[in-house]
Amino acid sequence: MTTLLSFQDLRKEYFGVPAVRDLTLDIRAGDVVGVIGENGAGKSTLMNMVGGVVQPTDGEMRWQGEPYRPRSPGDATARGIAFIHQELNLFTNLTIAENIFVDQFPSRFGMIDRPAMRQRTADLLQQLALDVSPDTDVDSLAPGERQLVEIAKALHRDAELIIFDEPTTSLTPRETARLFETIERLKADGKTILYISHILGDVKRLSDAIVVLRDGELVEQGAAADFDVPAMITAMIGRALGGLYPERTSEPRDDVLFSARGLTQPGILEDVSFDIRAGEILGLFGLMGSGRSEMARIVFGLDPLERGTLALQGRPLTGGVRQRIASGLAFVTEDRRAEGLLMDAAIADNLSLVAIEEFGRTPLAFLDKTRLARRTGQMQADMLIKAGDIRTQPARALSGGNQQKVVIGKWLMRHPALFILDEPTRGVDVGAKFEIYALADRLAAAGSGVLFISSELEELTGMCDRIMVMNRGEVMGGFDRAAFSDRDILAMAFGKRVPADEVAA
Amino acid sequence: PASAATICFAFQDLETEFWVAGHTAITRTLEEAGHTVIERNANEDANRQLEQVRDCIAQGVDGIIIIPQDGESAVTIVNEAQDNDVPIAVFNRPPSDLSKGIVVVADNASIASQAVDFLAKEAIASRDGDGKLTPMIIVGDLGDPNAVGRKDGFYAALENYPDDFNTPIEVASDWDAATALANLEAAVTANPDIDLLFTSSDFLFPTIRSVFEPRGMWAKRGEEGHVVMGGLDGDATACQLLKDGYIDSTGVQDLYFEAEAALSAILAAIEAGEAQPNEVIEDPGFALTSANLAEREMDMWGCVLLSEGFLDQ
Amino acid sequence: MTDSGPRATVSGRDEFPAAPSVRQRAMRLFLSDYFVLYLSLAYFLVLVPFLPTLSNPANLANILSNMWPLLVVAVGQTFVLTIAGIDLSQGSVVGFTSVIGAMLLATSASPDVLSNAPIWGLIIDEAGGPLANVPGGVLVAIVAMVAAGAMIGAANGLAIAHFRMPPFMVTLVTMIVISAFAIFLTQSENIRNLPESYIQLGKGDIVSVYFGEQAESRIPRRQIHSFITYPMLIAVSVAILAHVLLNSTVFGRQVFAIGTNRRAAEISGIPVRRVIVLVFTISAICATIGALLYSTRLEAGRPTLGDGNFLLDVIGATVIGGTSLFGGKGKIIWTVFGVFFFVLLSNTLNLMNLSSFHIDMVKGAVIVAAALLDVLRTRLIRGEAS
Amino acid sequence: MNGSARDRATAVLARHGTLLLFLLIIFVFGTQVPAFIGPENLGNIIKQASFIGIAAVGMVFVLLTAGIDLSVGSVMYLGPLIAGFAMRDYGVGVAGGLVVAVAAGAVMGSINAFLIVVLKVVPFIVTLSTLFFFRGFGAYLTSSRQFDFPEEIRTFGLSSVLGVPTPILFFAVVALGAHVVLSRTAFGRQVYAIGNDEAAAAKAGIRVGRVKAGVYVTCSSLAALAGFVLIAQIGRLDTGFGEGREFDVIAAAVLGGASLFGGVGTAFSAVIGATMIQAVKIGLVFTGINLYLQPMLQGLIIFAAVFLDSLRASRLEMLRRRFIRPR
Ligand SMILES: Nc1ncnc2c1ncn2[C@@H]1O[C@H](COP(=O)(O)OP(=O)(O)OP(=O)(O)O)[C@@H](O)[C@H]1O
Ligand SMILES: Nc1ncnc2c1ncn2[C@@H]1O[C@H](COP(=O)(O)OP(=O)(O)OP(=O)(O)O)[C@@H](O)[C@H]1O
Ligand SMILES: [Mg+2]
Ligand SMILES: [Mg+2]
Repeated sequence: MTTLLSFQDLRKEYFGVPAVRDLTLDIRAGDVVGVIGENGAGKSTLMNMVGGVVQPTDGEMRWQGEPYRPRSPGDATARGIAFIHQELNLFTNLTIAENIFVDQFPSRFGMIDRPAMRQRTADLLQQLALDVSPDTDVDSLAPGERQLVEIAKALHRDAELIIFDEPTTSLTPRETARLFETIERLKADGKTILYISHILGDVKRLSDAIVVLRDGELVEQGAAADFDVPAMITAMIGRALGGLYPERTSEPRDDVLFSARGLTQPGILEDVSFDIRAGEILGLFGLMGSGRSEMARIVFGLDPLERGTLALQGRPLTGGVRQRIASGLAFVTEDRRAEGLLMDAAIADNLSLVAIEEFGRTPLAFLDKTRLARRTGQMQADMLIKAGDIRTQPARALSGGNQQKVVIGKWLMRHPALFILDEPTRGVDVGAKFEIYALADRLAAAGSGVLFISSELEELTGMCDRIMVMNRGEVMGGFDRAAFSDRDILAMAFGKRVPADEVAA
Repeated sequence: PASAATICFAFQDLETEFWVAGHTAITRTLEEAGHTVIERNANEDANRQLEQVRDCIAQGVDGIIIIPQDGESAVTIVNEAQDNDVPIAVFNRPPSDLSKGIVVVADNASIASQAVDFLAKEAIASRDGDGKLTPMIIVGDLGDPNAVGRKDGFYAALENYPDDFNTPIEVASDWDAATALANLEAAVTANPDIDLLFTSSDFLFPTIRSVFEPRGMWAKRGEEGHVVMGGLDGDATACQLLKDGYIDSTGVQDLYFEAEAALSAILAAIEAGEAQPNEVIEDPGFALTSANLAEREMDMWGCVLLSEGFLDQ
Repeated sequence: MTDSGPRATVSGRDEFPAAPSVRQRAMRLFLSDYFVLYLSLAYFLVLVPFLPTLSNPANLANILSNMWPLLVVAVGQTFVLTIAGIDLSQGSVVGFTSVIGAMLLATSASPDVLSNAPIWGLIIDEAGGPLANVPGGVLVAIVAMVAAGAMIGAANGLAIAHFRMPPFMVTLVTMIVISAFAIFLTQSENIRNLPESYIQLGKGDIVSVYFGEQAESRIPRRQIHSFITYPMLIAVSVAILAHVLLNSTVFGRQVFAIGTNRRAAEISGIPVRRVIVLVFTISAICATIGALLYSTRLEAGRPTLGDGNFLLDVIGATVIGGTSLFGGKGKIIWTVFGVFFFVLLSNTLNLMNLSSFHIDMVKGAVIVAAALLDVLRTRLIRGEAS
Repeated sequence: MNGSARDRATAVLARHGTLLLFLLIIFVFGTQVPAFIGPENLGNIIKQASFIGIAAVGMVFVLLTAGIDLSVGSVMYLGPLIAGFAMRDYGVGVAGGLVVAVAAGAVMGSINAFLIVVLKVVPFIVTLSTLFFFRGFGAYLTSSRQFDFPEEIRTFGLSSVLGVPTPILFFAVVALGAHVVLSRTAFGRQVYAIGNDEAAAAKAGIRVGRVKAGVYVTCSSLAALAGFVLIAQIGRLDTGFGEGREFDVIAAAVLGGASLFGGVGTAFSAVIGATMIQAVKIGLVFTGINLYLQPMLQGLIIFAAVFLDSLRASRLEMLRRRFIRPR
């Protein structure tokens, strides 16, 4: 087979710090190439250079043998390269069809040819089994659906090379399966695919070849058949990882830390009750859109609650977000970019955001800047946040995993009693995942409670003391650690009720 | 003059014919006499004017002529100049304290009332039937004391005929043609039967014409539909309209007299080395009307400009 | 963020293997926070040979004295822009509070002028305002002005924070209503006859200098130059206070957080509404202090004080200093320099003796030129970095 | 099902709140002075709204990209002025004058666009400086004197076609044209995309610079057109014409629902906003309320509109939420 794309000593530096170092690599036409590496290894940066989003500092790329120097994403598109970015790149004020055609509308007499556009979009959506009208505003789509629109956009281009940068982070299992079928089909059509993911099992399953990056360098490459997951991990982090999950170091205590009773919000939640004990990690599983995040937001005081009561450490939880934070609640949202971080502010400012009032006696008092610097520096060390100077580097310039660590870190500054983690490991590398798990364990050991929301059943069974399952806004039941069974849990998530006596207290 | 002087000319604005004509008269006269003129336009901002006068003083000018934004800031500015031993003359808008500086006064209210008085008489004379007449006034920017003075003059004149006029209809213009157009059109739609119109400034006559013409209200004296109409300023357009018979009177400040008086007084003071000259020069003003047009035409600056071909540009 | 700035090529770097330290230092100057200050100074130095008056002490004193009131108002605007708001009502607050102060303090008033005004007989009459000759009256009046200003600001903030109304519209309405109300209160008139102690706040010298011969028996007033004045003290204190508030307090951090991402700030427990209300209140209070300085130096309470292009000067000076209209980026020193630039610009335009038919063109061109240099600087920073 | 009936009522209110308020305003003034709702006056309202309205349509383009154009007031002055010179000195006639005005506007827009897109100066500063520059250029051309147009321009300005006054006609054509451009052309949709996320637009391969340039050219062209159409009714251009209008124009667009932060708004936002403000102003003239009180009332009514709109927005947000189970 011929080489479609090759890199020769390709290098990219940000502020003098290399993100990709002198990388030399050939991509063969027709392959599915899995690209893996820790957070910040340079995967997205490499792809951004291919996609014309950033320009290399040095070195060169060749496309079908010709020198290739894209100055803009348009150049890449023109050559037949499609790019599904890690962070979604959709325009929420436009419709699905418009998003797909946004750089090149079909036109008739200068007007957009809407019927043609609609027809083509409907076809694409059907291929992806996304059952919505092409005229739906992207604004009203769920995250998973948005991801599929991005993919539809790439399909539409009929590109030679399609780059998927972590496409499955917000897909349901069914949507994921659909995506994999699509990739198989593209491959059968002779397309070349670069597939980046932290879900190593997926990478192994899909790829013909695997490329491993570490600190911007190519550390290993080879046929997918030559890799198994532990080998991939070793290549990525430079050492073997003892296991995917840390040992739990403590048992839940007997005292109930948090209790929810009869939470009801018409159209969203129906009679949801559960307890979390001190030192307990309670997993919350459900399919996308089952209402897990909605419940978390209600508990945190972000959304209204019509009926039901909440209590933390025996005291009722009332009031708004501020009051709940003061009572000991913490909430890592699933939408890092829009709700978790001040993207353009320095990392240290993000870290100190929640606890900022502790650094001045009153709002108008002087900030204790030395203590602030010490505490944020300490937090960077504790959380192993890979960054330059945290006082100047903006959160935007961090890799996804490190951004997530910043979000968690800012809450830790206040020693919360109940920690709600909504999809905390989404887009996070294995090493960092391990750290987040270990952190959940440490919190529990220290007597806090953790509500761990995830769509990855594996991590819940790996880490939790108990798993509760939601479906369509209701709690369907729960499982104690001893009774964990993937099959039963999934069945429940799809709506099978379990007799009440089997549900753990 | 024996020696050439540097004169700072600080005016508040250049937006209507009146101010442009005054500006031209003063700068040209000074330059022709060999003096240096330093111009400052405050764009209707009293604070900026104060800053500009201070800058002039710092520059070391020999004398200052200002057209102040209003009477109150004029007092402050006059003091500022006199404290720094620079002679100053105030042109056209009187300071609220007349005791300091060379002051050329024109009384907006009284000139307006002269012009409106003529209009009132005309309207009463041409009244058919004996119902009360409806007067209308286009008011200027309420933040501008000149506008308020003219409005006061209008009311003062009508007070003399309590039995002949209804409560006047006020139309806001903000000294802006587009606003005046919209508001006047609405006001005329709401009150189609007006008998007398007074505009606080002549520059609005073209706007009035646009509203009146389609309604058949733009007619010459004696023709069907003529509305008794007048304004204030005495500009070239008003002169033309007066001659053509579309309007009946306009209040006139004797611009050239004022400029002449201010100039000669300030130059005399500089010559004499007087740093704090104080003098009040009154411009009585008058109303140029259809009745006295023939004899007083050339006392009105607008007619002089008109005869020089101003409107042909 | 896309990396669109020009990158220094490798060969380009090699041409200056060890850049001379002078050049580096010049570069650092050019790239620092003080850029607009350097820009203004450079502008000053370029013009001095052509406009000798520019550097004369009287003119320098003028430049300074023109800076203070504008600075105070712009400091308030800086807070608002930093939370991604905008305050169009500052000008009307200036006019309104200047009337409040004057009607309380005037030592006498003329019925010819004010008898039509609704405040006549109610608050002010021939004998002046209620605080006319009361000891400590000036202080009470200032408190009243600040209270009035603060109320307007808080009302803006409440509407914006609690009902999520757009700041542009809310403050535009406030501008229309408050300025109309001020004009209504005096029926377009200005209130004069302010007490001397009040006027001192806007004009009074503390230290003056004289550069002439020592032997002169009578020193002409125009050769005595104000050096340290009350407005300077007031404005500098306000600026320092604001700087500390924005940079070194919890409140300041909260302001930046809201301006960067309101949603994330809310979820992180920042009291977003309270901070927004406070910020608009601060803005209005700054406008009130501006009113104090402006109206005392004009020696009258004027309902139209902050009219016209005033607002453009305030926002323009703040933005040219470097504060972003989109929030999250603002510094008080930037504003100080921005205001200095604007005042210097207007002063030099005065001294150039341009005809009034040319002045606006030159003004527009200079503003664009300054902004262009700023863009160049930003590009260089990026170039240096990559 | 009492709840859902109420929900439906709020839904209607939420979706059409601005329009309902508008009708309410008309109704209230109408009961005060019946002539207010006469066809002549309703026509006048739209005719007078066309001035700010046409420029506001252009402003919507700019606001959609999260830009701002403060120079419109000066463009309203300079555009017609240049057209006036062309008409007087080169005898290009009214139609020619109209073309010249719009072309002059386009040139001014290109100057803004060049500074913003190529030299990358922020729109606020660029248009602040061109605000001074364009007006200054006009003052230079005229020495601050008023400019009298040839007589025939008024025949055009006061004319009507099939009983519809020409200004309304222009307003309608501009609004419809802008609506078509914004909703049916690639350019229009890309304007929305840029306002939503400029960085993403660049990544998606949109030629961001070109689109933004187009937006500023459109805005200035329409501002010049607005000025020309108004001046055509008066026949004379005063030096202060258009001064301070930038705020009116932006306010009209924002009141109609355009956001200063980009991505939100339609051509009809400008129409509704401009007409509503004009209706209030004229209503106050009709009721003959004391001139000192008029601006205050006007402000309060606009406040009410903005307030209702914010309630509407939050209601809409509630209604737009997806529910995961039947209620
Ligand atoms: N715009 C930027 N400015 C500065 N540094 C950046 C920028 N973008 C990325 N980096 C840095 O480059 C390095 C590589 O980042 P990149 O996003 O390529 O990692 P990644 O492999 O995609 O990680 P992840 O799996 O978390 O997405 C990181 O250290 C990151 O901090
Ligand atoms: N796949 C989907 N289909 C339909 N609606 C969805 C889907 N995903 C999310 N939503 C909707 O989007 C919003 C966010 O969903 P929410 O986060 O509450 O669900 P979740 O159970 O937490 O799932 P997720 O894993 O997406 O967070 C809700 O209004 C939900 O109804
Ligand atoms: Mg990445
Ligand atoms: Mg969720």
